[in-house]
Amino acid sequence: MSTRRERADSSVHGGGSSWVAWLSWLGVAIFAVYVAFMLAAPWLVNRGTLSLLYLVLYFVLLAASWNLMSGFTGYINFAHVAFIGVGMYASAIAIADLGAPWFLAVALGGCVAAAYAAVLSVPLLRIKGPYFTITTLAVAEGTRVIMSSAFMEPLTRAGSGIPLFVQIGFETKYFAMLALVVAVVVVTYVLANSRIGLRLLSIREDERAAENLGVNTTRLKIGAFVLSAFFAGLGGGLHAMYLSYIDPFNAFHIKYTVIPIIMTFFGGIGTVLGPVLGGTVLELFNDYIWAHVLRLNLATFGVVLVALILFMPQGLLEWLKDRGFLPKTRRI
Amino acid sequence: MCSRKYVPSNDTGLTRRNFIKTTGVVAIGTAIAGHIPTIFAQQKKPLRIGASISLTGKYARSGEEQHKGYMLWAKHVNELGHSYGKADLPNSGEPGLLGRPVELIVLDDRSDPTTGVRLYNELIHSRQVDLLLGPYSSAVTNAVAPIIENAQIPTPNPMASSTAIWEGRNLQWQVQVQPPGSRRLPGLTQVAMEHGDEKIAIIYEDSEFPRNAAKALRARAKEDGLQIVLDTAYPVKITDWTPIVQQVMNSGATVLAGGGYLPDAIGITRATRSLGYQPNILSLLVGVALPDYRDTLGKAALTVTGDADWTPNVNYPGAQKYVEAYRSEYGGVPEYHSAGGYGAAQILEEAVRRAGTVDDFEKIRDIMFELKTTTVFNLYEVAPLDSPDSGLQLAANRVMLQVQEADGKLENAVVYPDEAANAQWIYPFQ
Amino acid sequence: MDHPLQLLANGLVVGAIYSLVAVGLSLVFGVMRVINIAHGDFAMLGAYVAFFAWDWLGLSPLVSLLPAMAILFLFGAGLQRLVIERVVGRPLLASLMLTFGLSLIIWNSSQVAFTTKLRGISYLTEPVTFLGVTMSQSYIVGFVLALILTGALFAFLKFTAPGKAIRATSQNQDVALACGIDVRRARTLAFGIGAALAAAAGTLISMTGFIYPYMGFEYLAKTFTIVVLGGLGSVAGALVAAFAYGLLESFGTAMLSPRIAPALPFVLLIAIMIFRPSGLFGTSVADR
Amino acid sequence: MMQAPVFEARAVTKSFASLRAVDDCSFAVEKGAIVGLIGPNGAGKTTLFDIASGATRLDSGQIVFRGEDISALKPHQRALKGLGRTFQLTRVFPKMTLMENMFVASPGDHRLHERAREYLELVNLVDRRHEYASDLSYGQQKLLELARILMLDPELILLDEPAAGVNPTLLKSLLAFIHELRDTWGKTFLIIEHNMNLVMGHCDKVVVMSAGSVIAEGSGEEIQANEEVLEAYFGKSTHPLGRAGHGA
Repeated sequence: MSTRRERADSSVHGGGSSWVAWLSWLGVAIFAVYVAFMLAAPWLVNRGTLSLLYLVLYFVLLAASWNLMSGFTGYINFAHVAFIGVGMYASAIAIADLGAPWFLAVALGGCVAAAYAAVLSVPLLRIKGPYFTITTLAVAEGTRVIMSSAFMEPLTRAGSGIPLFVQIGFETKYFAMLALVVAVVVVTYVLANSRIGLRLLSIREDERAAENLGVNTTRLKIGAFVLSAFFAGLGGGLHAMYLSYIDPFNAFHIKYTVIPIIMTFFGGIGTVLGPVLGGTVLELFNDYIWAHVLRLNLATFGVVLVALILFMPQGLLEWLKDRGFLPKTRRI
Repeated sequence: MCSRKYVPSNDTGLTRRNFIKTTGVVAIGTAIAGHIPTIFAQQKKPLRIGASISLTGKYARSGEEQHKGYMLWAKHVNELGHSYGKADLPNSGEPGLLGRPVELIVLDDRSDPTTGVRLYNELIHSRQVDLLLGPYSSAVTNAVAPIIENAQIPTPNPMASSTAIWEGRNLQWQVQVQPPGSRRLPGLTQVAMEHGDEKIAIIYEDSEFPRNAAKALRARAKEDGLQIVLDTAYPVKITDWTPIVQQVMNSGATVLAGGGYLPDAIGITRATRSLGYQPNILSLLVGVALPDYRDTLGKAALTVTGDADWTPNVNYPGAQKYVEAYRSEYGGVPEYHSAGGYGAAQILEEAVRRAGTVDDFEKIRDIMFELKTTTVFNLYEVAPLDSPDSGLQLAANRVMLQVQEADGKLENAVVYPDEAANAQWIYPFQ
Repeated sequence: MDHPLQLLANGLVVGAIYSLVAVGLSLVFGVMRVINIAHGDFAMLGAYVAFFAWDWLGLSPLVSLLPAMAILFLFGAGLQRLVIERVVGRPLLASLMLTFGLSLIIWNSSQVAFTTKLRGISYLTEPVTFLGVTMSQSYIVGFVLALILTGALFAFLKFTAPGKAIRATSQNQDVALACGIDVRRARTLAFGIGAALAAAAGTLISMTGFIYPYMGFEYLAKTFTIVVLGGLGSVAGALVAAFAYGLLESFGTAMLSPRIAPALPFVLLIAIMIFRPSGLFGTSVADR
Repeated sequence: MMQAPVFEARAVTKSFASLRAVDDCSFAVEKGAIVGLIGPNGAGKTTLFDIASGATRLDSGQIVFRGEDISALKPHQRALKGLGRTFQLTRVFPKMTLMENMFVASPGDHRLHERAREYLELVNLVDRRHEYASDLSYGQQKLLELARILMLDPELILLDEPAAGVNPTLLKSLLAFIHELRDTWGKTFLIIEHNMNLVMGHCDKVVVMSAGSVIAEGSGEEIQANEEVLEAYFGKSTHPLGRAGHGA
């Protein structure tokens, strides 16, 4: 037993009792099964269902990338759609104007979004609490306005939008999205189990105390923000090809900030698998209700959301952990 | 390029059903909007026609009307064997389309292109509908165009006026039913010139369709020798038009044209009235044709002009019966989105009947592209398949309306072109 | 720049309507530390009350303003008691998500109940000219009413016992509790007042613009910017920022371009955030 | 054994709006000493701590640590230089385990786990190392804070009211711990405290602040005999802030 205990201690997350250290591989196993299913899906389901699974993956990616910043540091970022949209634009422009191959365009989307986040982090990360949240909301709106302003028109074509006909198969887009999801979850997992991850969490817990313990909070926050934006930009860049038409109104629509946040909230903020679980369950549910509640589908979603906040405030994963169905570990 | 490896023609059996069982949430629903009268015998397999329409969100108002058009068409086909004005088509005697009852499968895309793409994939591959009708709005139509191209299903698009969807793209499976955005506000510059106006201001919402309209308007203004003293887009989602109309007023323009959708038309009219601005012509896109415009503004709407794809007093075959049917089904006077929906479905109906089959998509498609006809909505003729702009609408036209007072009631009078006009263009704007 | 007085008047009128929405949002945040995403929907509901009073009963919106406010007061207070009270003290995100859910329920149901038809009240539309400034009577009446209502709010907060209770709760809940103030009641009251003011804004919008079920969201984005500019929780700050926003739109459109003016408030916001991270009038909630 | 000062406040001044919270304040803390910082409420003690740890910028003056002016450094830089602090109300990371709390503080990976356990053992919390910090009692959280600071291997530890809210038994072990750290590890302490018995009984030197200024400095006996201090505490002073409070 004692050797097990040592092993539990030797990881930075501190584990818990011995069986927990063993069980914490459960998360890895669950995710492996999830990915295996998604990999096999194109041979199991038809294209219509596959397009649903694609959207599930897209929302999981958005939720998980949001979680990288906000889940760890507690800075509730409402500008996520700005990075998604900027990624979409960078990728669409690269394809439409420069004739870039699709994977380079996607990579460019990620990089431009990351660079934009780096620039924004200078004024934004000085602000805390509700101010940060609302200011980021304004930043997202401002990004939309600026992208459609006269200055940017030569590049973005403003309200005319950018039509795209990308000649890659739907399965390619699907597998690329799956690859991005795996990448962001692995990054989250590594982070959650590293000292850097602990320090990010300490910002969420108590930023001033963290500073006084030698944690360079500014650098960490910028890092997390840029990383989060990078994945959002990659996702947006790839999704541009799914949409085949990009315009500012839809590229910067606030629901692409709010829905991923709700998904993360539902699964469990600051957890590894929370965004995966929340994104998957809620998108499937979402898909179910437009088919069954034609006109009141959004209200139905609202009712579920309200019930969730009132009765499961910590999210599904923490709820399961509290009831002993899952070990209390940061690996899940 | 797009692999069709997984397109379901024969993988629909156990695997799919198993998946649905395991996830437990995937929607395989019942039909939502089909009206299948009992006159059909049980053995006739319904003809399932799918569409996603914006029933919530930004475009809900117009999407809802389009939906009504679709539903009314399905009802008439099921009851009469043909829609209004199409009684002379082959097989019109028996109820349904080619004897099969029509079942509409309409889903809500929430005015969101992402959802629209998902829904067309769902309709085509999971629900395996027999035929498709287009969504609402240029944005969603643009996003779903590649899906429909890949699936190779002939689809008429009722409410996408953007020409960019078709121009230079050589689409093979989709046709435009609505008059293109480039032919907006007909007669405006001509009337202005005849009355000696010199200065025109063009303001428009910064999105695809109004930009398209403004571009064409700009060209015509130049052609007719008008001086454009203000030419600017304004962002979407604004709630107050006063500052922009103030700009127009300061520019000294005697003609104000542009806008965007219904909210823009109401907002610009309100601002114009509030500032006491008196141009000679106030001409706005989309909104003026809709009853909401007059209901909201009351007398402030008087003598404002605007264009319409369609008006309730047109004399296309079946149009008046359609207006009556709409009135008894939903109450009120239909507006062009519903007529557009009805008309687009009529194109599909006619192509299918002439093809005599619902299974040979290429035959239906070829007929749809070659067809020259008139629906309750408008004239129909599109650029041929081998043209770079294939599917672009060529024949449909617009009329100019003016809000006028008759017997103490506000009405839309048709004032241009002369052959369609039922009233004089009141000049100047009062 | 032509007609500076006219631009000033345009900006002030719009600013006055924004202020009615923003002041309530800021008040609610101050008292409860809740950012209410459904706040714009209160304006929408108020607008529909006024509209139906006009359409069915022929009531002038100036008359139906009071019942609209009363109904939304009760609605808001009830919602606060039943649902929102339960997330007070929880992390910001909980209340954001909760009120977002409420917003979805309210506007989607409204869409089904009221249909998607755009509506508006055509009332006092004749323009009048004064000092070279031309404006519809409805705009002027709206401006004056907005001023009266915000004035009344300030007087209420300053001079009445419940108003003082709200201010005390806003400044320091623990001290307020220690002073024997019924903090829960203060919160309910503040929320109801916020909803009533939003309803008033909605009524005015039904006269000067147009209304539809989704409208709340369009106004909310602006209101958020205003509330942060003024300093979260600061009622006076929200008022000043609302007028600043209106003027920025009016003058920005005239002096720069309609394509640039909408970006100005955001630029201003970022600038202020760099130099005064808690907004113009904000006290230090930044550390919370 | 008093040595060269490890910490010095030199003419530190800080104003909030019109209030001079800290006014030309100077004193030194010698290496290996336990120094008490006392004064009525509002005297500027916690503000001085905030200035020393970098949470608040000073208007003028200098903070010197180990002979170096650190006034311009950020809080985390000061912490890494060996200046640790605790807070008046504990600031543990509630939803992190004790071990995780410890790990945040350490600048390097050297003997991470051993050291964390060692320090938790010192404060008798090692058995609870996998529990969330929020499960600890308030007094235990104070001990955790102190143990956590040690991960930085600090030269100087600023303690803000370590005794407040701590029960007598825990307080005893806390004090014993402080002495042990000083005696065997050579740590230096600067302690804000209202408990006069604690200050007089355990501090080598006492610094008295009133209205933002240092009004007295010396051993416990000297301070107790100081007229000005009595005035400041018992309100005979004409200074408006002097009436603000009194002692423990």
